[in-house]
Amino acid sequence: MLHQILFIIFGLICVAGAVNLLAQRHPINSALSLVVVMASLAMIYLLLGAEFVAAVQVIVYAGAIMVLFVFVIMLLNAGAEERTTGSIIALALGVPGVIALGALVGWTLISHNQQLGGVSVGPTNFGKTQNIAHLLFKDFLLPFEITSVLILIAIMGAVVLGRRES
Amino acid sequence: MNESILTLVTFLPTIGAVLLMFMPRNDRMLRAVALIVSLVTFGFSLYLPIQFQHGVNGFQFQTDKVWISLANIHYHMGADGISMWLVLLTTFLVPLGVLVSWKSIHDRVKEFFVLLLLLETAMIGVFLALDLFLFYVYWEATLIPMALLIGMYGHERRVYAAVKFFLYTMVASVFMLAAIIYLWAAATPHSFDYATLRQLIAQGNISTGALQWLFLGFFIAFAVKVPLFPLHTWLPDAHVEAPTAGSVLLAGVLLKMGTYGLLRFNVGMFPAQSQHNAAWINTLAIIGIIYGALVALVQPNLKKLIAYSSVSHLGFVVLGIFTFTQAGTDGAVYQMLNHGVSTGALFMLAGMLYERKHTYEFKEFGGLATPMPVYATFFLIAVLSSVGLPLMNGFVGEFLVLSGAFQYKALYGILGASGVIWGACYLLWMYQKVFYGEIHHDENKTLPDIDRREQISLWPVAVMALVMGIISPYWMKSIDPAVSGTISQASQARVAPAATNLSAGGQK
Amino acid sequence: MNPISIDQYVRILPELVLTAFGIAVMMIDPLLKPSASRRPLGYLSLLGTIAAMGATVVQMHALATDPSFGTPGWFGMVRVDNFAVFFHMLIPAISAICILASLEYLDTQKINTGEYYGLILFGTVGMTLMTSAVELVLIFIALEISSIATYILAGYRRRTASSTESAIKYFLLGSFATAFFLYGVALMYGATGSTDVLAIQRALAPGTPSLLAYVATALMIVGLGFKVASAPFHVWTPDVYEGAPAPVVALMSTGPKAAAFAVMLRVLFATTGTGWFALIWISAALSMTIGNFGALIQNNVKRMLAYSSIAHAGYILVAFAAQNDIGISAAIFYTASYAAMNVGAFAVVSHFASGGERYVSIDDYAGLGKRAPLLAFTLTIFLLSLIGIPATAGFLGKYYVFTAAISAHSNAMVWLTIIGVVNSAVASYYYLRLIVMMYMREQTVAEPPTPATPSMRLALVIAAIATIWLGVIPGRTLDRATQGAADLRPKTTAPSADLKAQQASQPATLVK
Amino acid sequence: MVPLSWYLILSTILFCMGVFGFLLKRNIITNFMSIELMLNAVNLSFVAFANYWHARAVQGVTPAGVEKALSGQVFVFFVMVVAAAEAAVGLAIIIAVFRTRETLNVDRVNLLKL
Amino acid sequence: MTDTLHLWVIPLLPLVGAAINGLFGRHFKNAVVSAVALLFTAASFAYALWAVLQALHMQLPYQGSVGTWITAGNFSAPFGFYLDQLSMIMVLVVTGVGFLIHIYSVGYMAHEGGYYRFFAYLNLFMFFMLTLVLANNYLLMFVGWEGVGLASYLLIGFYFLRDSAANAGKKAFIVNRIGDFAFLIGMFLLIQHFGTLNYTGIFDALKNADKFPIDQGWGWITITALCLLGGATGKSAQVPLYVWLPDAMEGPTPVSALIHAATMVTAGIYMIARSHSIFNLAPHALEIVAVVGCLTAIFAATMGLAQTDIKRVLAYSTVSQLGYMVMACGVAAYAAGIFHLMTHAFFKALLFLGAGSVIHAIGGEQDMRRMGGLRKKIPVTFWVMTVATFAIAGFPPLAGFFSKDEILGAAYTSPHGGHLLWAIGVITAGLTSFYMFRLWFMTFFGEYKPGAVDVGEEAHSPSAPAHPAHAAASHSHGHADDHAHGHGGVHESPWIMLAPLVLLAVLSFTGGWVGVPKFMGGHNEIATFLSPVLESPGNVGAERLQGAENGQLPAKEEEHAREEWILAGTSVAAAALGLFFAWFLYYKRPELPDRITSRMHGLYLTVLHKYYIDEAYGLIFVKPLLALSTFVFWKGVDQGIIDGMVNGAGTASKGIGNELRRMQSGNIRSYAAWVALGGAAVLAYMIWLGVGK
Repeated sequence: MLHQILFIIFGLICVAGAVNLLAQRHPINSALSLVVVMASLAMIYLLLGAEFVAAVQVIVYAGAIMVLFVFVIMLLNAGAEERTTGSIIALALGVPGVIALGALVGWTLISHNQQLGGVSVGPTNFGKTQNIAHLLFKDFLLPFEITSVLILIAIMGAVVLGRRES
Repeated sequence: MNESILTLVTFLPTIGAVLLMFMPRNDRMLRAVALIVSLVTFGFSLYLPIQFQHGVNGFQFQTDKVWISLANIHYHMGADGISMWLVLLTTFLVPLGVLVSWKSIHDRVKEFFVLLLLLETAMIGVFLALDLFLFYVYWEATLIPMALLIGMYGHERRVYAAVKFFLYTMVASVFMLAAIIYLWAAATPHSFDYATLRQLIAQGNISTGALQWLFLGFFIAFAVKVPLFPLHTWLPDAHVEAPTAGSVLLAGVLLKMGTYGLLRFNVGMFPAQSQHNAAWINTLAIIGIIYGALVALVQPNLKKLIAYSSVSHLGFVVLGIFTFTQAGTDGAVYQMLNHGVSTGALFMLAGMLYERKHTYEFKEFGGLATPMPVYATFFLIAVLSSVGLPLMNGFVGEFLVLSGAFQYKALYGILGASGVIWGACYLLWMYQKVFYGEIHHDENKTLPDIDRREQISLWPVAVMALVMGIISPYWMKSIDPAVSGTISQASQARVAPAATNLSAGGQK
Repeated sequence: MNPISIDQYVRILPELVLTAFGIAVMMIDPLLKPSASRRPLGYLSLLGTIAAMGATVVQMHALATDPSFGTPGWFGMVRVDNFAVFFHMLIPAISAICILASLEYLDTQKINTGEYYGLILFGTVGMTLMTSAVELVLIFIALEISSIATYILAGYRRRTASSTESAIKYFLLGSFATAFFLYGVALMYGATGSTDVLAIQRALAPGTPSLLAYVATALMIVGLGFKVASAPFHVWTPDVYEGAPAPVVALMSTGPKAAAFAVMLRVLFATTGTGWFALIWISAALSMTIGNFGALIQNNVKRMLAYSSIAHAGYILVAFAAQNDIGISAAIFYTASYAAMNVGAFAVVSHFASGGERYVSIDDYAGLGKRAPLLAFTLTIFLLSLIGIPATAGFLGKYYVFTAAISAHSNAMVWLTIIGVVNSAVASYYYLRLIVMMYMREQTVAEPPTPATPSMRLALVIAAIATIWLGVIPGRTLDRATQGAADLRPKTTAPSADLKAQQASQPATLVK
Repeated sequence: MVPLSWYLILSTILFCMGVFGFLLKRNIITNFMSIELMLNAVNLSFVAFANYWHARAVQGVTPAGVEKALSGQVFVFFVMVVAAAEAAVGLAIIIAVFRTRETLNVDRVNLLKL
Repeated sequence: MTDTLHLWVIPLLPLVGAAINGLFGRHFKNAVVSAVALLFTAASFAYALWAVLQALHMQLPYQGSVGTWITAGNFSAPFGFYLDQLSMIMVLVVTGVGFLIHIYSVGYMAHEGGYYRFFAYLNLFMFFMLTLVLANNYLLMFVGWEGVGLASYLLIGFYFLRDSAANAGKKAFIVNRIGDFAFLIGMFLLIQHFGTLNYTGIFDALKNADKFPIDQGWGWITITALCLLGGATGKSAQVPLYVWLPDAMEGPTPVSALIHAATMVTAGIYMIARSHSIFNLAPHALEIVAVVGCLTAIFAATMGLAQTDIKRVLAYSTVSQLGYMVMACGVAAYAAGIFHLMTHAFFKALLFLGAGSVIHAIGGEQDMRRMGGLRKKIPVTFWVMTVATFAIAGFPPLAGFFSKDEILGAAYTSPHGGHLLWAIGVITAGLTSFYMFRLWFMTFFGEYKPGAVDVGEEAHSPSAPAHPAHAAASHSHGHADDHAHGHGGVHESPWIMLAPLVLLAVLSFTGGWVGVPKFMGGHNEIATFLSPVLESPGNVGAERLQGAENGQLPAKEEEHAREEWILAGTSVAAAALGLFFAWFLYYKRPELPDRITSRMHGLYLTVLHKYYIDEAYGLIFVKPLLALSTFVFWKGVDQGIIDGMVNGAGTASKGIGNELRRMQSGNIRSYAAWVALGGAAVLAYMIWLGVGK
């Protein structure tokens, strides 16, 4: 019961943050709304018992990535967004499309409610860092290692694209 | 030798083309090498009729090697009485094409002859391929060199003509591809082999509805190539714009690929469907005969007139094929050869005139018999051959076709025979426009008559036009059995309607 | 305990080799003068790609000698089977030709940063890994490696508005699509409890899959469809290809696409039970039609080829839709043949574009046949192949695709084939336009073209030979593609394969 | 007990909000943030499913091992890594775009079209 | 079939001559050219004579084959030659008259350009004509049939610089082709029913009366016969295809003599006679043959009345005489037809050659109104022309009398004929006599008046509609100009021209004596000679034809003879009447014709313009056809509909492309919208699919 209440609270905060992200015209506000979303998601992860993920969520997402965003917003001195109407299609086709998409997925999930059952957070080792580490450094060793290449090219890309004009 | 002669004949020109590609840009040498290569090819191709076992039905000189084993694609080549002579026609016309291009092509000479020789390979291959995949490869391969020849060396509207030619044929032949693949998939084990597929269809393993579509798939590809009314409008444009050698080969050989295909594949493989569709096909053929002639009659342009005359003449061939009678189909095959010779000659002659006048418009000519008597004589021979004068080649084919058509259905024979009148009309009109009357343009008074090279290129066709008109049995002895083998199923399929037709045309 | 044997390393040998060379490139780059040409790095990375192909040969050998090699390695992460090996050979080869074509391009465009080659090499790592990965985690990461590398490469001419626009479009939409893919993966995980492709396959095989699996498949199709540029997820392609540097387009229209198709094959055939047939059918028909008709009116060569690549994706999807072994091998083969011709075509474009990519309009190609015969000739071969003229890779690929379609013995596939052949006929028009320009029109560009450098010539000749080779003697390649297809379809689906064979032996019953 | 579908529907809502953001926001950076929102939504699904499957594995319902059932969580980890890398590259690209066009309005980035 | 006679040599000899002259003649002197031409023609004549003499002792018909020409399946046509009484006459007439005309041409063409060409063509003609008459099957006959058409085309268009000549040649060929078309159909019918085109094959089969009864209706035999008639109509210039022959006079005069009078145009009669077995079985066809012949005869004769061009008069006369011959065939009097064919060959050749001599004498003038009084100036020509004129008019005992009388008699008595036919024949005879004597008087009597008539005068230019400026006074460039110089006044032709004239005059005089009918005490040798071939009434075929009711004819022989005398008298009277009117109008009162013509201007013009038949053909067939081809077919269907559709498909494709690429707005958000929408669609489908399961 407590779980449910907490879920509803943080869920609402999530959705509110997302709505605010959409509603705000200035990117910095949007960015901060996103941080809110992420933070409350971290709470939900905790509700699910995924401690490690919750921690990483806060550290990597809210901490690193969003800082980067804010930094770039500052760097480019981005102002409030213009009200241009470059895309009627996005409104006319995209929005109904997304609503349909969401409705369909949602309908599926609801209709599968019985099948899926509930989520219980009991005394399992579900979110234990140790278990995840086991998985990460054994079964998922190769992806983990390969991630280095990913990060390497990300760095290279940032360097190449962001380099000052010579 | 018997095994490899077809490969040799087919790919000698390719070897020559590769050779040319790596030669320095010395135009004289390039021409000479191209001529030698084409002549050597012709020489080797003569091996075929010499070694051919006449009077035997079936393919000879066969070679059958696995090409792409996975899809059971074979390099299967073979010649019967029909294809052998069409190959000969090709190898006979290409050296002439080289000769007539001697001076008229002076820019990008190397590319020209490379394309010409590649075209030769593809054309020969089309007639010899017995694997449908291989056939399609050759079939499409003719397209590019020809389109390039038109587009690169043609006249004012060459690009339009080249693109039109390409698209027309391309669009049509993809349907054939679909049909070929369908047949492949229907065969167990999958196969592209002509004989296998023919048998497959004969066994009745494919539903009638599917067969009808397959028939149409093949038919449309061939009908465009022939070209059968109303799919013919690419032809006048292509011809008018093409360089002389291009026109010669286009009319002489490429159109025959269409009729050859109709005979070999449509009639040969789909006898029942051929019967079933014969009525409208023959109607189109007859419309083509008359329509082509009538339109030719009012052309203000020499080459266009000849082009429309091809529409008319090829109508005879199609008519002959779809009568499924021995005489008609024999005549159609013979007419293919004849048309190659006579229309080839006409295009060569038109080209020579173009070299002198740089136009094909009739109003620029007139009275040329006076300054150019030798030329006029050759032209007359070509015209007469085309008109179908007895003792010239054209007559034999036309007569047999019409006789066959008459046996098939009297009305076809009668309507077709009216083409005889139209042919005379437009060809004589053309001859008169060019050669008779007074000279209205002063520069025409001093036009040089054809020189020795041009004469050398014209003599072979003139002689062939006569020889083929006089000793046709020489050809017929190999064509006859091949034709009877090809149409046997179709003519059997016709037994029932035949009786009614005969009585309709006969006693009443 | 050392669970990681040498065997395991052989399974990722090409990736290791490429990574090593990539690192070497990055290490040497700072040693060169900032303004100096990065040609040496290019040669080094070329060596790297060749070495990667060598590594693939080692894999082939291992595969041939050791039957257990084809089983998943790295704790079920990668599976180097014939299917993967095919792409392991193909993708480094594509990269090699792109590098060859880039050598000259970078000098012409005065780009002096070695990261270019590094990105290509690392990107290649991602692409090759995509083809052998059987775990969605690894697939996702490899996909991202290849994607991010190409995002960056697309914006490599960062001083040009079009190039950066290309990059941002590609990046934003790519990430957008990736999110869909990821959502699909998540739902699939939810439906099956695993992210292992083989496990998913096992989970879905018996009985009817849950509705969740259908939703998951749909979302994954969206993501993968975007990557292979199939309609209606193709919209980004023309803009991105037009703006990106030509050699990069050569790469990204072939390499990542081939890899994405590989992933698509693996993933979709793992979820066969969800019946995506009609979707692929529609997507194939749409792609072919939109691609070809859209290309008809383009005046920019790169954009035209972009539309054409949409169309070609459509042809490959036709093979998918056939849902049989021939279809898979046809799709595999088509990626190879398409790579050969398209890389070549873009290589020519990149040479002829000149400094600042000035000459990319079709009209600029007028008279090229006279000015640069070799360039024009090779481009003609590529274009003919793209049209699908026999004796070229394009024809055989197309033929094989249609064969697969018709072998499926369903009327829907026959119709798809007809749409396909008609489309390929329509397509011939715009390719022909370029040929016409080159050979049948007089020159309009005043500037004489710079002669192609030997490396460019080499690239073109290799691509041309590959194009002809695949068209004339495709036997070996086709065999490999077939083996790959066989490996992709595990024996669990054997009964249905037998059924197909049975049906094939009685065509009469099917076509009636 | 919170029904699993609650988490999933929240995930769906967030995902759709992300998509809306991408479709409707004019600022490129905000667009990019919308994508991050979508990724977060996906992550939520992953974690929820991971929990679900882990519970099933503990019950011994699935053949996959108890440990392997956690792969959803690992996936989230990798998604975050990728998101970070994407952010680095994406923002670099945004900077490059800004340099060439002096705007961050996505509607004005339409040089290439038709 | 051993070919001991080697008949193929007969046609081949002129061909060799033609080949030699054609290929190398350009480099020869005129003398060499003529020597070659004459040599080979003479050799051919001599060989033919030898062969005929040999064959008379052999079993006829004699056949020889030198090989197969066309073969397809069971059908085959050989290069086979055939000699029987009929072809004997034909071959001798052709080679004999041909040879004479060759000789004449040497003189006549002496100053012409293209001398070698002329003789090459002439020899070529001989080759084809001989092939025609010697062939042993219809197909080979068709070779000659078309071949002579070709030669005719070439020779008519000999003065090709003149548009009228070129047009005339073309017209001849094309109109002949129309006939050939019918002939072809006839052959197809024969193939269909007999499987062969060999004479023996067909005629032997036809002897089987059970299998081939007389076709009283309109069965295939009648159709076949009519098709063959169609062929003959073209070649022998019958109604309605006669129009080419008058125009054919554009050719050099010897050509008119040889081809358009003596030999080629009679091919149709030969063919009908050859095919009499078929015609005999088709009474309806025979009736039509008779009607066609009769109509042609009277029609052409009336048109001949008003012509002022000397050659045109002769041309219409030829058409008219050919009508007689066809009429003869139509009443199953084939032998009479052939007889008239032979005598006509003599006197009409003579007339043309004589006319040529006249034209030659006065420098190329062909308009009779500018002649006159030439009797004294060119006496030899005058005398031979006199013989010919009397012969054609049918005065006894000249050749024309006997043959014409034979035909008229047959027309009167034959069951197919009737009195109407006979009456028209007699009227025609009178008309013939009138216009021939008109020619005779205008040319040789009165005063010589060169330049008497304005050339441009509309009413006096009765030429083909296509080229009104010519023909009335066909001043040819090649011909007239060459003659104009060096001929100060009127002069007699050289002996090389006169010698053949004289010979022909003798033949025209005596040629009829081989056919003196029985009632005149003769033996009608020619009919007897031909009787084994031609089953004329009284023979087997006729019995079958007539049945029993006519069986009593021989019994009333005496009455019959009296009747025949009356008939002969009538026709002579008609001729005399013609002579009288001609004398009165053109000798006695030469101003009267003008008055009459101006009184009956419309009628006169109609006759002068040949009833406007050419114009009608032009208006009804040619012009609409050309317009149809140009505007409906070429510009309409070809360029409009078909190309319009093709180009339209192209434009439409581009239009579709244009619409499709509007998807590509360049806006990222729109692109995302497409992706989202597509995603929704995919999702919807998949869920539908999933729910459905």
